[in-house]
Parts: sequence; C-alpha cells; structure tokens
Amino acid sequence: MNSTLWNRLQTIDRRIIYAVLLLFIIIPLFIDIPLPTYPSKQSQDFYDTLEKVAADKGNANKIVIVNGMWSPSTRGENQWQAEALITHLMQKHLHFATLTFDTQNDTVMQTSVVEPLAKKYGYVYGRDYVNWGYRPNAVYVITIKGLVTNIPGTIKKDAHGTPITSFAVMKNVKTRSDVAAVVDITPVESTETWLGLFEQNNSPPYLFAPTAVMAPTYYPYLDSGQIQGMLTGIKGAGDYEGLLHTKSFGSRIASALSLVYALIILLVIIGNVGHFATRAAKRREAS
Amino acid sequence: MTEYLKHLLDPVLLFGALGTIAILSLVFKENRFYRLFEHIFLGLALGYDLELTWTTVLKPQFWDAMVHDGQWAWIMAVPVGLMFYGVYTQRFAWMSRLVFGIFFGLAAGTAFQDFSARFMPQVTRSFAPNKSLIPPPPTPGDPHALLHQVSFVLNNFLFLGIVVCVLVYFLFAFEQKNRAVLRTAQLGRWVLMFSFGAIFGSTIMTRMALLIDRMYFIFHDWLRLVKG
Amino acid sequence: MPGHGAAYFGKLAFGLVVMFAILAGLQAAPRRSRKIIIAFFTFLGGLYFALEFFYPAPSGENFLTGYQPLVAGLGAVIGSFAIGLGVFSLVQLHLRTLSRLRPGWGYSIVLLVSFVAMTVFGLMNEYSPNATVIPTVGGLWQSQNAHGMFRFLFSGGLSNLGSATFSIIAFYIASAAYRAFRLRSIEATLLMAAALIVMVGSVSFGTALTAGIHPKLTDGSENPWANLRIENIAQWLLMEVNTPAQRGILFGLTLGLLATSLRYWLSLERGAYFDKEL
Amino acid sequence: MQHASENWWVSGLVVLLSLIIIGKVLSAQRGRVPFIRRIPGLNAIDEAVGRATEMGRPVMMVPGISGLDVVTLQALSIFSYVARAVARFGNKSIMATIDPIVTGVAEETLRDAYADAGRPELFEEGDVRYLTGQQFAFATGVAGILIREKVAASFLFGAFYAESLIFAEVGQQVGAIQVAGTTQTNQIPFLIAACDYVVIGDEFYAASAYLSRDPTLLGSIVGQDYCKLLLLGIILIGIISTSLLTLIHGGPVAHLLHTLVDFLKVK
Repeated sequence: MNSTLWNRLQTIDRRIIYAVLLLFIIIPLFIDIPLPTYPSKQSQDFYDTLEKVAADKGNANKIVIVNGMWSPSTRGENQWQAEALITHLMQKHLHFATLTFDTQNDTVMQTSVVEPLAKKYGYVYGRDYVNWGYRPNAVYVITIKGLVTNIPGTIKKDAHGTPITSFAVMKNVKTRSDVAAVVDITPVESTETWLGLFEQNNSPPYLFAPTAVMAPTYYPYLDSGQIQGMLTGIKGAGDYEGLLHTKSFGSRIASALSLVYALIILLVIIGNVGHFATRAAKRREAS
Repeated sequence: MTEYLKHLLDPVLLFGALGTIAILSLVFKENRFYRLFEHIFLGLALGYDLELTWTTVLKPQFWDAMVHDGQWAWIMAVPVGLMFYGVYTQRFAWMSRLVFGIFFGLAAGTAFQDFSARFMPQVTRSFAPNKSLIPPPPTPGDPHALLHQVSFVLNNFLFLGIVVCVLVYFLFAFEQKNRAVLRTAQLGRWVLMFSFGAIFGSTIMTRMALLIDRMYFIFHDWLRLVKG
Repeated sequence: MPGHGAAYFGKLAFGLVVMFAILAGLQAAPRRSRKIIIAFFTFLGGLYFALEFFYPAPSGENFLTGYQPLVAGLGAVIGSFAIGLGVFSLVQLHLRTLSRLRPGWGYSIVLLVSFVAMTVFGLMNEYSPNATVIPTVGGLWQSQNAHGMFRFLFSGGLSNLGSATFSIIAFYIASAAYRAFRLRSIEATLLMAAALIVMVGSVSFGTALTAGIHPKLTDGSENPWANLRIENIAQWLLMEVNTPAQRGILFGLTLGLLATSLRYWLSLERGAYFDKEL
Repeated sequence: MQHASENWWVSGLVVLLSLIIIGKVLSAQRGRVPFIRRIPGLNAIDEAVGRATEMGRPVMMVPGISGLDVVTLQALSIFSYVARAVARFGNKSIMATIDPIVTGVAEETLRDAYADAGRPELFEEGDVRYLTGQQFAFATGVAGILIREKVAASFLFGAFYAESLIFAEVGQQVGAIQVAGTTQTNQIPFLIAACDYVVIGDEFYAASAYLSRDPTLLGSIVGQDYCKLLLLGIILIGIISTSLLTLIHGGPVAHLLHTLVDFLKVK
C-alpha cells in the first residue's frame, strides 16, 4: 500500500463518518438486532430491589412513588426507563403514584407511557394507580418534606382535581411508612432532596434513573447504599427490558448505541493506523 | 391513504419534521434550507424571549404589583431601567455604566455565601475521601480481607496524590523551575487529561440518545414507519 | 387604573419625578466624581447579599433575609428592561440588511416575521387563547385560534428545532473523537485511553468482553477478580481518578470566582472597560 | 450554609482568604509587581488574530451563554485584549451574545478596546450581535455566523454547556484557529478535542492578568495562590487527624483530634 492510501485513513471525510453514524442509528429502529445484553450491576440491583419489594407481602397496600423530572427534551433516555419501570410495577401488581415537578412531564408520561401500559396490563385508575400530577418546581422541597408525615394533606388532589382520599389505592397511604419505594426518573439534580428530606435509614428504597451524562456523579451514593439501584440512561433501560424479558424499544436503542460505540472505536483505531503508517512512510522517505 | 397523508401534513408535526431535517443537514453542508430554518428559529426564540420576559417577570412582579396591588413605588424602577439605553448616547453613556455597575455588584455580592455553602464542604470532604485513610476492620470470614485493605489504602492515597498534583499544576505565582514542582505539575496535567477523557466517554451516551430520539420522531411520530 | 383613583396617579407621578430628579442630580455631578459614584453603587449592589450572609442569623434568618425576594425581584425587573438592548440590536441589523437589500435579505424577512408572529401569538395565548386568528375557508382549512397558532410555533417549531440542534452534537462528538484521539502525545494518549475504557464499559458488547468474570465465587463469596470487569474499571476511573481531579480544579475555580468577585465589588478591577475616563 | 453564623470558622476563613487576596492586590499596586508562570494557550491570541488578518477574514468571540455574572465579565475582559489585537491589525471582529445586558457591556468593552488601540473608527454597530436568549437557537445562530462570515479565528471564553462542541466543531470545519477556556469543567474535554488551544480550570481567571500584566490583577493571582496553599494545609491537617483517629481510640490525644476534626467539619 502506498502512503496516500494510509493518509486517507486518517483523513476520512467527516460526511462519510456522519452518514455511517446515521445509518447505524436508523437501522436498529427498523430491525431488531439481537445483541446479547449484559446488565450492569446497578441495573441488576434496581431490578432485584423491586423484586424484593414485590415479594414482601407487607407491601400489598403500600404505594411506589414514581417521581418524574423529565420532559420531552430527554425522552430519548428517560421515556424508555419509565416504560420499563412501569411495566415491572404492573407485572408485579404493585400500586404506584406518579408525581412530577416539570411542566411538560405529565402529558408525555401519562399519554405515552402509563395509559398504554395500563390498558395492556388491565390497571385501573384509582384502584391500582393514581396520578398526583404536576407541582411547580418552587414547592419541590416543601412537597417532598410534606410527604414524610402527611401524604393526603400534602397532595390533596390528583391531576384531575379529584381529592386523593376518594381513591381506593390511597386508602392506606398516609405517611412515609406506607411508601414501598421511591423511583426517581430524572435529567436534573433531584436526588439530594429525596435522600436528605424523605429517606430514613435507606427506607423506603430509593431507586434512580438518570440520564447517562449524570450517572458518574452519583457513584458515591451507590457505594454508600443510599441509592439502591441505578438505570444509566438508555443502556439502563435496555438492561431492564432484558431482565424483564420484554424486549421492546429500549433494547433496540441500546443495540443502536452498541453499534454507534463500536463505530466510534473503529474510527479511532483506523485513524491511528493511518497516523502511524503515514508517519512511518514519511520517515522512510526522509532517510 | 388520505388519513395517512393528513397525518403527514399535520402542521405541528410537519413543521417539526422539516425543521429537524433542515437543522441536521448542517452537518453535511451549510445550505439554504438550513439557513431558512436557522432564521425561523432565531426569530421564534427572540419572540419567545420577549413573551417570557413579559409573562414571567414584568407582568407578575412589576405591572400587577403596581396596577393591581397598589405598590406604586415600582414605577421608580422605570427610570432606572431606562438608564441601560444611555449606551446609545455620548452624554448619558456613563449612566448605563452606573446601572451595569449595580449588576456587577449584585453578581459579586453572592460570592461569600456561594463559597461557604458550595465549596467548603468539598474541602472537608477531602479529609477522608473514602470515609477514612485507614481501612475499616476486616469483616470476619472475609477471605480477601488483605486485598480489601490494600486496595482501600491505595485508593485513598491515589485520591490525595491526585488532588495535590492538580493543585500544584494550578499554582501560577511560582515559576516551575524546581524539578519536583515541575514534575508534580506535569503529572497533574496528565491526570487532568485522563480525567477529561473519562468525562468525554461518559457523555457520549446521552448525546447519542438525543439523536436516536430525533430519528424516532421522524420515523415513528411523523412517518409512522417504525412500530415502537 | 382599576380600583385606584386619581390620587394613585399622583403617587405614580411623584415616584417618577423623584427618580428622575435623582438621576438628574447624578448627571449634574462633576465629571471626575462619576467613577466614585459608580464604585459606590456597585458596592451598594453587592452589600446587600454580603451583609445578609455575615449578619448573625440565629434562627436561620436575620433582618435582611426577608427582603431577598424583593431584591431578586427588583434585579429581575430592572434587568428585564434591558431586553430592548438585545431586540433593538438584532432588529436594527436585519432592518438594515433589508433596506439595503444586502445579500440574504430574504432571511431577514423570515427572521422578523417569525419574531413578530411568536411575540403576538405568544401574548395572545396568554390573554385570549380562543380568539380566532385565521377564519375558516370552506373546503380548504379549518379556523385557527391563537392557542393553536402558539402551539404550532412553540411545539412544532421552537421545541423541535431546539431538540434538533441539541442532537447535532452526536455527529460532532463522533468526528471530534476520530480526529482528536490519536496517539500523538502522552496527553492525547491519556485522553483517548480513558475515553475508550469508559465507552467500552458502558455498552453491552463491552461488558460482554469481561462477563466471564463472575461477581460471585462458587462458594457465594465475592470474587476479587470482578474488579477487573470492564464496567468496574470504568467506574473506578470515574470515581477514583476523575473525582479528585475535579476537586483540584474546583479549588482554583472557586478561589478565582471569589477573587474576581472581590475585585468587582470593591471596584479594584482593571482593563479597558474599567480604565476608561468618563 | 445560608449564613455566616451557622459556622463562624468557615466564614472567618472566607474573610481571611478575602483579606489575603486584597492584601496582595494592594501590595502589587504599590509597585511589588509579581511574576506569574506561562499560560500556553494565551500566547496564541496574537498569532490567531494575525493569521485571520492575513487571510482577510474576521475574528469571532463568544462570551459564553450565561447572563451578566463574574464569569461572563471575566470573559469580556479577555476579549478586550483580543479586540485590541484585532484593532492593531486593522481587522474586523464579531461578538455574539445571549443576554441583553451582556450585549450592552460588550459593546462598551469593544468600543473602549478599539479606542485604546487608536482605531475607534473600526468599531461598527452590529459587531456585537445579540442573537436570542435561548441556548440552542443561539447555537444555530453562532454556527451560521461562523460559516457565512468565514471566520478565521474563534475565541470561546466564558460559561459553556452542551453547545460548546457545536461552536468548536463548526469552527474547526471552517478552518478557524480556536482558543477556548471555560469554567464548566465538563465541557473542557470537547474543547480540547476540537480547539487548537484550551486554557483549563482557573487559568481562565488568570488569563486577564496574564494578558494585561496589570499589577492589580497579577497581585490577585498571587493572593489566590497563597489561598490555595492555605486550603491545602487545612486538608493535610484534616487528613492526618482523621487517619490518626482511626488508629488511636480514647485518651486525651484522641479527644483533642476529635475536637479538631469537628471544628474543621462543615455541615
């Protein structure tokens, strides 16, 4: 091979890179590429914790709080986490309440995630789950604090303006001790408030589903056991679907991600091969 | 078919889809289609700024307070606000500097609280990065107790070493002549690069997820070619 | 003014007169005292927050704490009057392009039209969302109200265009990695090595590489070799190398912020803007 | 920590650090001009502006995407140096801003810088362009300017977030020499990957001192260095105490160390 060909390897036109990248992202949307999933330890812990919660008979009348801080702008990660989580809750017949502090979350969470799944699993609003609705971010801290001692008094009405005490699912839910778990699906820093104001001796379990970019900041909390499980971005959602054996969109996106990562690594290798070969060729010419 | 066509031509979806394609086309080549949507985007954003300024600040905090709640003194904010526009004249230009100055002051005044609340806990947290410098007593029956202890101590000293190297790199007033200082600073820079690489690697997933979501929007929400 | 009589207008007029009188007084002050006046008001601007922090607050609040919303509100209100500076600057630029028919004037029209449309329908959406803005034309289209127009511009346009721009970064991250991750120098090599380890550790095919190392031994105890699983190496990197490095950077950054704040607050800052004769 | 009275030792320390910095500033103003080390990326400013002038193409500056705060002001003071170089070379510069107040201050800064360099006529209306307050709309606007104006040198200083890579990569593609620095550490890797020179961490705050060689600013940098050493000292004391505590249990020494660590701790 001559040096110009080597040189080409380290100067691939960026448009070629972009076109291949786009293909690698689009193809898995259409075709299910059966890549094996190896759940990370944090995803496994997330799943195991909820399994344990579901196995505990004492939790039958308790509720899981699903806190959503995300909006359509991060739905590429958070929606699939939410979907896998709600699926798990419904499969295990756990009662849950959704709550949000983001103006745009409620619509996307209910219409794209909760309602279609409720239909699929025969979940009835008010009997099996409830939507506490949206609260402004300004009252975030006060609301979380209020939930510790007085849930009906803090939430008062559901998203449609109905007093929450009128729902069967809320009959035995009064204080923190009636909460089976907290799941936080978020692209923003919402953890400290829950850990600081709501949790007591890691009870109820706090599970965390952040965007991938946020995840590294929270390893210390995992280490200390304050966060019992974490779904890292879309990889976490894919892991979770794998654990649930309900491979759906999250897994497909996780495959797309695997392909894209492989592409980038390949590009880096090609670039370096070109770099060294060209340098060697130049040295030969010089001598 | 007409139903599908109607869906494709839904104004909200169509606007979003064309806009998305136009913006993404930038990566291949800047073109008229991109330029068109760039200007639409800038215009919409500017209009939205103006609307937000009114609906989230001026109306509730200024207009309603003054007009409905009888807090007449708010009117005094108007001349102060007008001082900004001194920039446009020679004579009153200094007046704009006066009001900018007040904002410099406001921005600077929060530094003490910020420093104590946000930064000092980080200093004290460094005393014992992993709870303590000396490993906790081994749990009975742990066959790898020695390994745990060794890794514990190593990690702690690594943590300390890195903080010191990075700090030395960021000293400016001392010429890096002393070999020890020079070496430490160099090491600090290398650690920084390693750490930046880790940040780079851990950011990619979120960025890719956004592009995947855009493709999902085009092929699922709009074209309905993907079953999701 | 609803609910207020003529006396209220008097108060408003009084407020305006007082404020303008103060400004006129400042304008009349001798030229050489201007720097001192500015330094004084700058100091005053920062004094509130500084005092509020340092004044003892045994119950978590002191006599200044209660004014925080007022000070923040005042800052926000006065600051938002400046929006005109931005809008004038941009609109003027495009009107000039338009009036001289400079190349690309068509785009200036597009920008100005989008701007006006968003402002008008945005405000109408606040005040009269149900007002019809486009009447029905039989057989062609349905009527459209202000809320519908706003939704078209906001949900259809603004928010999708924002997401699309954000997603461009995915392409750029790929080309930047391809170009920058070369074994050129020690620094570039370190950057690349860390990035690759973290990347491989965060996707399935990467974790598959070391999935053979089981976290538990056959007797149920922890497997020490599990630390060598790629995702654990990546996590170790982020926790044990990245965290202290970040902390080292934070030290300098925070002190820089403190020092710079002090220089602004006490008008010790130097440089073109601050050295000018007024 | 909301108030000083919650922990007097921390707030005392803040005051002490402030006094060290002010003290060094004042002593430098009296003529003890200190030395500071070389900051590599910043020497490239003149080179970049010079090359842009040779090519007959403009220089671009972006002072981050936050409002008028200390970081943005610091970026503007770096840009006042860049603008002076631009004026000296007789070139043209464009600055894009995301905040109306910053726009006002930026116009003043550039006008003064051009006047300082003796070329006030080079400053034109429209050189400082407010684009919009929305992050990504701003990003498309900046990308558009970089491409259409064929910018040959681009300076990114200030608080940047995710959009940093859009600016840097588009700048790279149009072949501009790029010098960057940000206080947002998470963006530094992307700037390193796409720019020619990057200043890291608090080199950003040291930049204006380094460029202007003004005694006040140099003094401040030296003060900051002493503060860093002081904090490093506190950390070492803290670490030694906590480590000793894990070895020594009970007795007056342990009691003393306990008191010390409790004293140093911040809630």
